[in-house]
Amino acid sequence: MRKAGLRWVVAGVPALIAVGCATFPDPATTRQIAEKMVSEDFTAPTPALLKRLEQDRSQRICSRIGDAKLTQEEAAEVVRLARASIQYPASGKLVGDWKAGNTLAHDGAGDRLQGGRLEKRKENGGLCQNCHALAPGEINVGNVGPSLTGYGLQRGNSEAIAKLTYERIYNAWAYFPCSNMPRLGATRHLTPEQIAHLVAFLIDPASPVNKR
Amino acid sequence: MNSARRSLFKLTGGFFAIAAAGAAGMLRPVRAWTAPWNKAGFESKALGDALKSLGAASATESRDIVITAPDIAENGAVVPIAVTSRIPGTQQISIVAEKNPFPLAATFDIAGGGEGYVSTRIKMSQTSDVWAVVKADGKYFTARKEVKITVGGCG
Amino acid sequence: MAESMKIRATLQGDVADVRILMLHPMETGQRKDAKGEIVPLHFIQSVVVTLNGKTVLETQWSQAVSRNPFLGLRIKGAKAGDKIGVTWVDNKGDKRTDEAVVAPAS
Amino acid sequence: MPVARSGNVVLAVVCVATWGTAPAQSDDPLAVGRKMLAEDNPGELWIEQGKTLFHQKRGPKNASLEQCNFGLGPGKLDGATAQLPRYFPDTDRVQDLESRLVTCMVQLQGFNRDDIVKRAISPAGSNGSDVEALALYITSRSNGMKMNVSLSHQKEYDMYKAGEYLFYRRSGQTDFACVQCHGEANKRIRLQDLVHMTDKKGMQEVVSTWPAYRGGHFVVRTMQWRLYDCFWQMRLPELKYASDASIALITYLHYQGNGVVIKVPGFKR
Repeated sequence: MRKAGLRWVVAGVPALIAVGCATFPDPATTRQIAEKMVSEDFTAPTPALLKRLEQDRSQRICSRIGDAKLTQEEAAEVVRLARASIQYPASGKLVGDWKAGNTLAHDGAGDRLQGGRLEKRKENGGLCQNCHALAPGEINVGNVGPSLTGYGLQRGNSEAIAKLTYERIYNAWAYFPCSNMPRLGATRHLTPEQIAHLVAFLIDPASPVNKR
Repeated sequence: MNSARRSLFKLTGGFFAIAAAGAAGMLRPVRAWTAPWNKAGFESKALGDALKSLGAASATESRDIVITAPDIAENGAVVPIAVTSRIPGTQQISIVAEKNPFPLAATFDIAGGGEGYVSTRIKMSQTSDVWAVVKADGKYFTARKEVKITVGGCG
Repeated sequence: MAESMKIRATLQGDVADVRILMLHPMETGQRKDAKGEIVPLHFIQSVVVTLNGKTVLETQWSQAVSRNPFLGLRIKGAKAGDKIGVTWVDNKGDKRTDEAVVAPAS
Repeated sequence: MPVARSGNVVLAVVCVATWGTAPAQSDDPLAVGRKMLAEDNPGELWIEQGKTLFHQKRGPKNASLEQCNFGLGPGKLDGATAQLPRYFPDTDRVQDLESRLVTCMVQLQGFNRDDIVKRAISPAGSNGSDVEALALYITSRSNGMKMNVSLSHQKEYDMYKAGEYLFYRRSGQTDFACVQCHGEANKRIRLQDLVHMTDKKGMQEVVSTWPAYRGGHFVVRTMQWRLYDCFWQMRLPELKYASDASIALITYLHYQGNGVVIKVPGFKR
């Protein structure tokens, strides 16, 4: 690791000389510099909201620079933490109301911070439409995630599928460690009841997602 | 920019207080010009009335009118529309967004030297047919094209 | 406050391709400002375009024309150096005139 | 690690089973509109304003910005943006265009930094801020020139690496870092194309088109706004205007974009 002292000397003298000894900092130094920025360069109305920037263990493991791959051990730990995080609705019902789920899936708002204020919302939107194709023929849908059109048609609506679907939404990393899919339940973006509505939206034969 | 996003919905959603505003005397016909501002047309709420106000109630469809516009507009607040009329003697082009609460958006009177071409940008509240109404040698012709409207952004 | 109008006129054969950008809120009478108050209806009702002082296009607009409006047109029989004049008037009676010269084909 | 492996298999199946129904990327139904809007860009209306603001004597010190040094010498604007961010000995900081602009408005014109920063990103319905117009004018003086950010000073190397680190740093309730949305080609949030920023061409597309006219906002927005807005959308705390974190990300972006010809204002839906 480069001596901090040297850097400050370098900083003072003309770049010409700096060229000679300046170089990319090592990962530890980079992390130290960048984390200092994270702690100083963002604002939020409350300390609790500022904590959103703090990474949990899984987020640290999943923040991989470039195409650095997960080791088997790391992936196993992410999966273990994810499985442990999953909670089910108090009612025990994993399949809610597909109509409520439909609304949720098309709602991309909630919980954003602007002008020193937290976006006021009774509950957060599900964000699904931003990244997934949903009902057949819908235009205004994203493609960051795989299409969910016909999700139930392909898988049916058995209890096993309902449970799998619930868990994938609650914490996708239990199945796809470090995937781009937010851990919507584990991070408390959605409540277990909201997720049950989304499960219904995906597997209920009456849901627009499963219209042919 | 939350409010900016909201204003986008407002713009594309309801920007049509014109009838009320007109009653409130906020609209002044522009007398400076030869043609008076078509108050009746701009305040009509239905395609048929808008066409009537232009005198185009019995217009015929024409393949010599080309509407250049996106199949899907990313932003209903800024929908680019260009109209080219190859009909000889084209003297007026109007742009009408059928499903807008007040369909008639703009009328262009073309005088000596002006070609049968205009291009502008309009607000559209929802997916709708856009009509081009062309007046040539006193006769009226129309063409239409559907423009799908989606509200952009993740919010 | 940005420039209130930008006119580009370029010759293509004997046709002048004219492109006009205007700074105007084109308020719909529906938008609420930061304080939640309705911004009154305010939009350009008419634009007149002239070639060497002779009217070639006269528009009537509603508030459905987008904010910071664009107007494109083509004028037959124009020559490099010809004067293009653009005047708009809005529903409050505000008026603005700008001029540009037709540039030779680039 | 059997669970995750079987999980990955499931994912593969999902993709194979469903990619077919994803909207085609070819013959983009949005293309016509984008072209028409970009051809006549209202953003151009702000260039003159920025020029006027640059030469006007303003602020408590009643001075213009003509002595402002963006790295090529006082008042030298041609190509200035193309070599930013860079290290400035007088502030002993790496600065991007906007943070340097703020420095000059404070030092030369005597404006209060907090006031400028508070107004830098203009509110909805306004005709834009001074900083937005100035940033556009100054960047327009690099139009036609190639992005050419160099890393020579140690703090420039540090900023680049910190920016890269932040680009991949996941946090918050969406578990997002920049790369979650900008790491692959032909991706969209709803209908909005996401620039592929782990690809040089994609990165160049970004850094050569800001400041840009934002169709939905009817004003010119800057790169500082672009980054702020991403963090807003990620549900993360608000990125401080002209902060080191923002400059680190911009250093990373611009250096990757080196070689691209600058063309502003861009037009963004």
